Amino acid sequence: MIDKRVASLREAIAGIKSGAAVMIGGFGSSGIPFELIEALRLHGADDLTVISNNAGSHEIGIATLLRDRLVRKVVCTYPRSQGSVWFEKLYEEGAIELELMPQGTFAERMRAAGAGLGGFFTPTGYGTKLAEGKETREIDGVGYVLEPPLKADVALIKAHKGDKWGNLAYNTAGRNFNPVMAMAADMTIAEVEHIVELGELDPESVATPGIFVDRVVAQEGIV
Amino acid sequence: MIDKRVASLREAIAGIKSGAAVMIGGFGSSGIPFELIEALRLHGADDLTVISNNAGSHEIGIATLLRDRLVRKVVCTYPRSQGSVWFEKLYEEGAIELELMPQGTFAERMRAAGAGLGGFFTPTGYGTKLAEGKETREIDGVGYVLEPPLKADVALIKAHKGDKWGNLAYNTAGRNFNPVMAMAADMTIAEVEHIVELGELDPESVATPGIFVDRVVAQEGIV
Amino acid sequence: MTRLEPPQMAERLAQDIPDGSYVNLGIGMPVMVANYVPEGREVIYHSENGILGVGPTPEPGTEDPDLINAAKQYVTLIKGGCYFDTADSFAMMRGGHLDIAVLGGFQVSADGNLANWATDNEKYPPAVGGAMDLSVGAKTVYVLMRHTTKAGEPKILDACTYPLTGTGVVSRIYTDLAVLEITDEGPRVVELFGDNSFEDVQAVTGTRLLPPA
Amino acid sequence: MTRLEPPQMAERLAQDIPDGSYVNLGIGMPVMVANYVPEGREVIYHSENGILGVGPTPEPGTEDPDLINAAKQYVTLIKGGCYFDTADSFAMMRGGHLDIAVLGGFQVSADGNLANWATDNEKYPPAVGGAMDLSVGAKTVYVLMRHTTKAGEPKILDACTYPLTGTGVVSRIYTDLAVLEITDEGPRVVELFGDNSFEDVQAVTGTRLLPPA
Repeated sequence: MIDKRVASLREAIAGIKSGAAVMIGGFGSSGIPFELIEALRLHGADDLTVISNNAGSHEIGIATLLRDRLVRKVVCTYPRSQGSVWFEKLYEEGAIELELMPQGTFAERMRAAGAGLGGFFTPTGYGTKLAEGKETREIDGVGYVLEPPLKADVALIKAHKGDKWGNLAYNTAGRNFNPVMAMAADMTIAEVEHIVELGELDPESVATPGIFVDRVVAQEGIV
Repeated sequence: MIDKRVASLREAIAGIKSGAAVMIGGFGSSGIPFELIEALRLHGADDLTVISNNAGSHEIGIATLLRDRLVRKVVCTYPRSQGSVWFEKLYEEGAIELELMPQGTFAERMRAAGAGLGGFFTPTGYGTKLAEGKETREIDGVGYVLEPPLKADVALIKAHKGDKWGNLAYNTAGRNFNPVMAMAADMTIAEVEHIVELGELDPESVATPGIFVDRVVAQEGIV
Repeated sequence: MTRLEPPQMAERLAQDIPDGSYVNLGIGMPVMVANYVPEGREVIYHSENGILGVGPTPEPGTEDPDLINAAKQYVTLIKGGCYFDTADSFAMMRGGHLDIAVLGGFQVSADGNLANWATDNEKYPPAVGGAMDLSVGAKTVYVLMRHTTKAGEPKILDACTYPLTGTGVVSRIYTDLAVLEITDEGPRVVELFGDNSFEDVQAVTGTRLLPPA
Repeated sequence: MTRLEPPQMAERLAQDIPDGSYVNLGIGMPVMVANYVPEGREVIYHSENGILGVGPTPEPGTEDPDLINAAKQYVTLIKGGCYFDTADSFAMMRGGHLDIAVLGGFQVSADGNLANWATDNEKYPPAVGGAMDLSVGAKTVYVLMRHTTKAGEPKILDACTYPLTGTGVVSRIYTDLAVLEITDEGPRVVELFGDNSFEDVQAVTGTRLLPPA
């Protein structure tokens, strides 16, 4: 029997260790697993590496992990959103490490990890500061940068609907980084608005097949 | 106004030149643009490079292009299907060139072309005959082969439904190589079972966004 | 000297968006371009978070919390639009499928290098987002920016002093003073606004310009 | 000597497919394994043409012409199954997400190399399909093949003589005579069928075997 549903957010994030690399889906406020993030904050693990497009803003989501000083390093593309005061404060203090990369490279590195590739040549960033120290190559007159896969121990993702096999469907632009992160982590935990019966999801619009998901939890309304 | 519909198969394949590299979607008999292939056969272009998973079987589809000796080279993963008599005959005669690669490498090379990547390292084929002459590299103890992107002049693909902007939805496993081919060719021509009104396709299950498609044609029942 | 305001700058650029284009509008001034594309032209807007067919701002109360654009503003989806994930969205960008990207700029060099993601302030945390991917990926890159900084320093230069976004990527620059095209010989003025003279514009530019052909 | 027939070989292997596994069954003998997985185990079958949750053969007259498996036979989709394109399907395979791939084999070497896609007949056109991706990608690769060729030649060898599919990829070999596990020290016999002795099996094997532990 395959049943990936877990009964609570606490159970959903059980086992995440201090020092873990944690991918967190979402873009801006869209497709963010806010409840899993809150559960992670209460869970007690620290020294985390957070891999997410943004670095949180105001006093919600990833910003609360930063505020509580649970994060050692942020891997992202755009840490400086409006209201990203906690990131800015810690950065100024030198209390947080930042690995910055172009957004397409970020997504593609995670896809490469999920797809078992050893790396890829991208034209993005060639000739810029973000390619410094990286292997480059000219192919047919175009400059490319070699980028390695980007993996994580855990991915916290957010979907609209999920079933007990872990199949996920998203709402509009809430998809964003969630499907690639689901592929790229050793353990993928999905927060969903609705758990539905097996067979209820249209097999043509399952954007994350269950094989990539380890745990599915319904929102509890905690944030 | 964006209207990619064309009125006939003949118009759909207009402009394909002798010597062109033509991707053809489908796997086995699933998701194959049979009518576009027939139109291409009647069109008159020869010396073609056909890029497709299989090399046709019996007297239908790609096999008819081979039979009429319109194809100089086949790029594929599995030319030897049941009944692939024309491919076998031409191969034995030395009348056709074959470039063979693993199926995942084939799909990924087309995706790389569509995604603007310069190449990727894959573990598939490492240490085998299909990696001979290719650049290899060991990364974290695993052997990888560097594979370049695979482009084409034209892609002939098959979808279930399409609209005038070229958005496509597929039927069950008819998707297969069609979406990556749509990305990887300079001109993508889609044969669809049904042309539907704009907005009729579910925006969550458009597997090929219209941006990748140049022409859409409804089946005429010619094969 | 004639200096267009941002809406007028956006309006001028919008005239050069052809019917049937697939377009990505960067955060800031570029998003204003959508308001001025001449009627009768069908343009499909892409947003890098996974939307093709971005529509106007929703009516208050009808916002879909997940449906935002790259600037994190609520948007809608037009009929014929669709959704995809970020990897697919950047494949679309990097793979050369978008016709036009309109980007803001800190600096543009004579040979079309763009700097628009970081200044030389080391203390301020850098952020890059999708700018680099757009600059190398779109078939045509238009930069929409003021001709000079607030302090009057030129932004069109022999070489950028700020960190680069992409090299040799810019086709045209639409400023508050003029429209310039990057050619193999350097930037050429193709249009002067109001009564601006070539010399006026040259005087506030940090590289030698070519006069209108 | 006891020689299992293909259905019995498939049945034996099926006992080692755990509940909850994601499994890809290769063309030929491997697809028979699905018929023998013990009741009560939920196993999800993957087909490389873009299906997760492959179900049984459809009732005559209900076939969906697009819904075929990798062997190009009509199949169905089970409740909870889904579809994707080939690039995603092979990402799934290559990325190590499948628990088990069951493949046929021409030859397996003592160190787990697999040859199953081409012989040394140069005139016959080669075909590889998804075999190489499966062999490197699945967490565990089981090979299901007869112990010897029809001519009685050993297929388990010091080194493969046919072109390789993958190197060091095989975990276990299920033959008509025995079950063998590839260990760091070489192939170990873990089960002998019927009254087969270790010596019987060693006699038709082209490399030194380790006896059951």
